[in-house]
Amino acid sequence: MNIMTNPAALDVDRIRRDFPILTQTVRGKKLVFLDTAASAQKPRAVIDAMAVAMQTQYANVHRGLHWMSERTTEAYESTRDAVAELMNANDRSEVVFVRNSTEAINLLAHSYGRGVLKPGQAVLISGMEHHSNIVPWQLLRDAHGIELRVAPITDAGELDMTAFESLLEDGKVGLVAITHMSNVLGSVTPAERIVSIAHAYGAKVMFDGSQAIVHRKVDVCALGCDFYCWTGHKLYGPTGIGVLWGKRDLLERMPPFLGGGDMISSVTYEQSTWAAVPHKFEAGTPAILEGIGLKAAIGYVRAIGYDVMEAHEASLVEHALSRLAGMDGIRVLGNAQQRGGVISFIVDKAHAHDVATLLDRQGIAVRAGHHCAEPLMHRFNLDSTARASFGIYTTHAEVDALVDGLVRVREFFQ
Amino acid sequence: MNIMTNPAALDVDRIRRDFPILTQTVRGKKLVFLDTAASAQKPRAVIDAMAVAMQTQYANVHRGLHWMSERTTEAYESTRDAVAELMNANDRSEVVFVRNSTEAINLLAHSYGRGVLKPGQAVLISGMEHHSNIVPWQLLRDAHGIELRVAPITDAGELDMTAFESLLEDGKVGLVAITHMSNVLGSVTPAERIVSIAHAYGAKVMFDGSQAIVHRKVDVCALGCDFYCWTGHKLYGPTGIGVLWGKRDLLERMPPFLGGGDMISSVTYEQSTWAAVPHKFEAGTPAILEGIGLKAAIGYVRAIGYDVMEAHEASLVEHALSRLAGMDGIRVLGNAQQRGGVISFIVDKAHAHDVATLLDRQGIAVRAGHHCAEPLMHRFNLDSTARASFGIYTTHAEVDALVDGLVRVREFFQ
Amino acid sequence: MTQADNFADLRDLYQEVILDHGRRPRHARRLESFDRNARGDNPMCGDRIQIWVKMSGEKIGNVGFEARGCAISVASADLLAETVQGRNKDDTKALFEAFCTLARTGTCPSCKSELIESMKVLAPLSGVHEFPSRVKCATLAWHALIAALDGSKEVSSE
Amino acid sequence: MTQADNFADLRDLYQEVILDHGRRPRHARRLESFDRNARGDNPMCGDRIQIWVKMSGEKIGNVGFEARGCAISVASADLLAETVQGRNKDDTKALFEAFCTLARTGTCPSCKSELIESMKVLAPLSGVHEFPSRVKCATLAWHALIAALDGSKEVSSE
Ligand SMILES: Cc1ncc(COP(=O)(O)O)c(C=O)c1O
Ligand SMILES: Cc1ncc(COP(=O)(O)O)c(C=O)c1O
Repeated sequence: MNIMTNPAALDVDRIRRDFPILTQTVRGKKLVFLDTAASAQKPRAVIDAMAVAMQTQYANVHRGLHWMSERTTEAYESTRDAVAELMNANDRSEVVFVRNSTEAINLLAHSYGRGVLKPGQAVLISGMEHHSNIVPWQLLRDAHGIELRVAPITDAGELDMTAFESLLEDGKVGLVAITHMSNVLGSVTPAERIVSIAHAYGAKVMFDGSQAIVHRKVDVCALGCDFYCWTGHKLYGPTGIGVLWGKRDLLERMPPFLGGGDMISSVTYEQSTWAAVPHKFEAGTPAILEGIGLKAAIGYVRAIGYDVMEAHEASLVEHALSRLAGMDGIRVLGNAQQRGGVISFIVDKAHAHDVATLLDRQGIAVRAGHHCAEPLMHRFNLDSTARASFGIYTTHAEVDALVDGLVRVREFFQ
Repeated sequence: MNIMTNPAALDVDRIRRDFPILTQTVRGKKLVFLDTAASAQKPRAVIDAMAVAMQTQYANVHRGLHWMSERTTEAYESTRDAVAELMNANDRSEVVFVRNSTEAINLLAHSYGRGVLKPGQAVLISGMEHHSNIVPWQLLRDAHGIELRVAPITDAGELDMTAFESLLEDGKVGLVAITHMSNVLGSVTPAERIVSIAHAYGAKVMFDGSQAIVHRKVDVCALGCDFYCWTGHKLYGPTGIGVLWGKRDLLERMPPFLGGGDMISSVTYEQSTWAAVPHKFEAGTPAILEGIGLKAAIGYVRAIGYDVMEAHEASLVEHALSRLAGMDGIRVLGNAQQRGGVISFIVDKAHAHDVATLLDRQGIAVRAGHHCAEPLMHRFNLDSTARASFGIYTTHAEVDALVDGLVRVREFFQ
Repeated sequence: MTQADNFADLRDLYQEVILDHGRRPRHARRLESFDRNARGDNPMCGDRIQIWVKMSGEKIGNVGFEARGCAISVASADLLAETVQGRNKDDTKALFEAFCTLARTGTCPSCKSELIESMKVLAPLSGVHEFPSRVKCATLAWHALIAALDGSKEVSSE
Repeated sequence: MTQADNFADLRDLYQEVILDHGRRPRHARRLESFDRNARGDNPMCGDRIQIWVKMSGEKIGNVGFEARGCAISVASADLLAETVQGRNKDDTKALFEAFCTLARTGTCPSCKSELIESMKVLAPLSGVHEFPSRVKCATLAWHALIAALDGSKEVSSE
């Protein structure tokens, strides 16, 4: 099913009807939800899939020989196929389910970092990472003697490719772990170039696609990367489930991370052996209901189509940037060539928290703070920004509401 | 609300109406779900709580300054209070949310095991642990030089307390990690005695309460233990959320496990500092919807009351054991004095898998296999058993259906 | 339930021939002399099989096995032993593929004609396709056999 | 929206006195000479405050602060400086408790009578109780002050 024929013309009204929460009011005002980058709202398809599973078809998976367990296993495991298809992975066994992007990166830092990288090697991140793609590598550095390098970004909020390459030149970098799209600046990084440069210097590449996969078609074969992670709740799916995709041979070389049920082949007290990938990395009862919900989310997104979503967001971003540019005392952070539906800004004389609260008072939900990216804030000599972020249900009228709200904030703080 | 006044007389019919799935048919037969120990079915209260959150009140938690985020944070964080109350914890900050018991134990093995225990110390488990409480300690042993000791169990399926104590005598055991109720034998371990002996030898105690908390009131203050973990999906809650409770001073001494958003106090490339407990251990976007569902599950269970649930299950177990005892060619594994609603058995001339399949053909869901407890199987010279397990919605008639089903299995395999 | 119970509802999976081979396998023995052997494990349920193969030239001469597992896995190993004798490696792999299709789907529409006779012998196992978790029981021995022919020592069916 | 807009809907939290103290804090300076100091961090939002206290005997003589944060946190720090002068440690703690109650609930019904005057000064901040995530902004300076009086150097409000 393809809802639209003209990719530029997403029928937003129709989409909005799929999201029951959007009819809510907040503090007596119509909800204008511009915090989708933090977590997206859920379409009825996702809500129903989870509820129906609990109502009609649920049991623990993988080990049951009975009907309920077999059917639930099929439903849960079919999400793996849906993810593999979504990302154009070669093999469903390359899809590891985790709780969220944060766990995916920690898994990698533990298993690849401690199990494959050797002390003296380095991990290279960028200057616009989310804490989730900084702290696990710091913990690795401190525990395992892996150097942590940071590729700087330009004032425009783009990766400095010359500096990036020079940090790879000594051949010590074993892994590049870098965002595919900044959750603060909206900048989309040049993924293919990053991969080809990194590979030329012998480094593997992991992308943090937490934001990117919400806005762009991700094709891991075309990107040529080695690992790619994302988090279900930002792609209109439930909380509690995320994805680490990895090339099969790499996953096979990695030791397990968490131990327990489902990830073993055999257990004796002396020694245990591990299940094949991906199960080796999935210890314990998985997020079954969340897997079922995630499949519905993927189906929903694919039915709309990435081309349509991307065009819709591009037009929202263009509209927002041009309206904000016309405003006195508002400064947008970064102006990358390639960007998705996330805009950070600061307001003269008004702290970001006050901006967010005053907007909230008008029913407009934006985020304010360091957005789990303190080092990036420091890079711009800031402590915090306000951030508006868009989803498939965001309208141009909501962007206008934001601008109107900001006019009032400016006036309020003179 | 207390539904019953007479604890022995749970109104099962009324309870069953709360679980929509129980009206399903399987292979044309009425569903008889006796696999609750693997994962419990979900009452409407849980299904609705999650759906309503997604429909009316959802956003990412902890960082939002807007209404939706604040209300969702309140809802999610109030689950921590509900858990603290359920377990009689001193302080809500002692409740750490994890994905499941497996992650709880891995967290402990990483953070307490690598961060507090010293090479040369030992961890003591029992001979009836789930793989989730074996493998993480093996990984710790192999990576960190911690000895792994196993306290044997008796033929009756009880912990051998003499042997247990003697394994503590040299004072090397830093942590006892032991089940509070076996998922295979149903045996409930003597938790208070375990704690007092272990503490006398200077060892801390963690209970794996994955099964116990479904069947018994757990009071961590009364038990006197140091850590206690369980998993939401077995307590009629959603998948994707579990609990590690720990004494505050111990949690504070432990280094973080996963790094990322939400668990930090401040981040610079050189050094990051950690949030206070419990957030130090909760990296990334948590299982928000699952937390909301878990609170509903806790509310549901408490409204019925543990005394009522325990009495109901005791009467089911008594009925089942006495009927099975009357059957030729059926042997029940273990006969602990203290036991919950889990019964493992083997059938003469019929492999457990065949038993499960033949029962399934009659609509009866039991589990068959090693139940993630291979070493325990070996202890009894078995590879697998069939297992029937009971919940609040299980009826005496379902136990009879199981017995009738087994009569047919016996005949079928002569 | 009574003796008159004809178990019709249970027979879709457990046909008489399976019960018979499961109970009294003809080939359940370690071969004294053999050319190939392998072990197969199904970690999810604990089933385990060891298989020994005596070649006669390029062809399979004789097969023996020891199995720890359910009626399906034992019967399947036994029927395997009956159907692979006299086949070379390629023939055996073709039969293996056909059998896997049968076990997964209940039929094997595109079976090569030279397999038809053997497939008739294996047909009683087709009922497993309705029980996805039991498909591995039926195919474990086959995986072990192929591993033995390929010179691997162990195989894990997951 | 127009100049005529009277912002009534926004004034429940940002009363004029808060905007004024937020914009032009009277006590926002590092004290040259001081007896106690501490730093307060709100890691969730990045707010940070440093506070210096000059004692006069057992009582607070003078308070200065440097804040990086929102209007609420700056105004709150400034109003703190105005209300704690002349109080000893116990009095200050009592006022702190009363203020926390006010910030969390919007009122402080059981306030001791000797606090009433100070609480009137602090009352404009009572609106934060409707914005739970902003309560910490209002209390951060107070946590830092108490830490300073107790001799701790750092406090993190979470
Ligand atoms: C005793 C026991 N421990 C641990 C677990 C693991 O629970 P989970 O799979 O939810 O992590 C289970 C259930 O599978 C169990 O019964
Ligand atoms: C770029 C980026 N990376 C990582 C994350 C972490 O995602 P999660 O909190 O779901 O683990 C986020 C979102 O918070 C993000 O935007």
